[in-house]
Amino acid sequence: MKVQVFAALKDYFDKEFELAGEVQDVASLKERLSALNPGSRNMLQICRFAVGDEFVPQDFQLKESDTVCVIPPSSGG
Amino acid sequence: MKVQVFAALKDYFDKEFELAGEVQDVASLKERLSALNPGSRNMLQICRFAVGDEFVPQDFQLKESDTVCVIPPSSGG
Amino acid sequence: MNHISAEPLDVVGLLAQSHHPQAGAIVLFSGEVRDNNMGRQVAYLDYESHESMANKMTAAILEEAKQKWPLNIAVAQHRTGKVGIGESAVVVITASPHRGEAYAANRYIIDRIKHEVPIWKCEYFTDGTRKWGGNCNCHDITGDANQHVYEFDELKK
Amino acid sequence: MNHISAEPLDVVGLLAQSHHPQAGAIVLFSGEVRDNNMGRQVAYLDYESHESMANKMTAAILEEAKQKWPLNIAVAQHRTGKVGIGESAVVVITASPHRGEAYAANRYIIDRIKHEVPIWKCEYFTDGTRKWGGNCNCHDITGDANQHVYEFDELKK
Repeated sequence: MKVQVFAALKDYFDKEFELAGEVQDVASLKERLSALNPGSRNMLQICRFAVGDEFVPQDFQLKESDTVCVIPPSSGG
Repeated sequence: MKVQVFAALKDYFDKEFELAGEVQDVASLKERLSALNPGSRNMLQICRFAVGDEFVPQDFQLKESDTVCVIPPSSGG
Repeated sequence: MNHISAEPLDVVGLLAQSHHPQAGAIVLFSGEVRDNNMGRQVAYLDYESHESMANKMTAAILEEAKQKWPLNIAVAQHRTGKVGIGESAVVVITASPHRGEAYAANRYIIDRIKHEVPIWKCEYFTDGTRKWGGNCNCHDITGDANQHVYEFDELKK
Repeated sequence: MNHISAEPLDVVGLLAQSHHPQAGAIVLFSGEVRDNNMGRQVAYLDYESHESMANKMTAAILEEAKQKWPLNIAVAQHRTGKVGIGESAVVVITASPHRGEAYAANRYIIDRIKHEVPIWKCEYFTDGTRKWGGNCNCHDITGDANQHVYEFDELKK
């Protein structure tokens, strides 16, 4: 699947990258990313995840064709 | 003394006029004006009075040389 | 700055000038003339003021706001004369490091101006009649022409 | 209207367009870049967004504000990219018949944008360092990234 990260997460991951292998749901994706880059773990814990411009819950089932956006807490304004 | 009135009071008095004779204080002035034009009495009861750009109390002693402004409740904005 | 203006208020010009390197929040209020009031069609308003008192009192209100909140900017101007529908009758601009203070001070300034400053509006209706209007009637509640019930206080309740 | 803009926000232009014959009160908020934050000298900010989500979410917030208050106008735009000191990063304009609603809706819209909409700032300091910053940390209090503690709610307490 494709993963897009934003803001501070770009200090840990490429802005956009392919993640090979099966990832069942959002919770599993979070674990995979934390394992890939342990420094990002705390940040990932407070992120929201979105597919197709909609936020999705931790148990959201992911498909190989999905693009998942990892959304840190907002800091606009 | 000289009297200046504003806003709705101009429906009862000239905008600026001379008031002949002695007027002891603001309370007396209010009575004189109410007697002069009874329709203005209710309005005068809720007005403030000013001399030299400062609001003055009911017992403020007036002088023949004073210009007294009669200030209805504000309705700006 | 003259806080009372017989000329149209330059609202966007005043906003364009309102920047400050320490101000993270700018709040602008513009009170504009509506085409209706209490169910009647309004043609225009005509404002009158006791100019010298209105000027001094507005300046004093801005000073008091600056004492209460850390403001980088506090500006207010009120129009006199004939003001058409959609035109600005009064503008207040506040700026502060954070937004809470800019909003609170802005509300404080306009509420005090409306209740206290000797400015009066006469509504001219489309049917040709006119009415001196919208007087502050706090004295009905407080029994004192110098005691007001301010909206910014009511918000806290 | 695109609520996310990579170009400088035309704050005065947006205000100039914001008139409505039934609107007696216009409130504008502009969030501008300060030259300091937490005691450090700021050179400029750089904002990033998830543009499509930010656009939809801002539109939804404006819609919700219109459901809550009788607004004649509700506009919001947020800047992305490099924003210099004194430049506007975000602008919110509300208009309503009476001023209470315009102030309340304005505050509601900016608070929700700041907490919820996927936009992030990176502070660049004059010493050459940078910091992704000022994140909404409501999850520390609520334990849920979707539950926020809004300033407009705190005001009522």
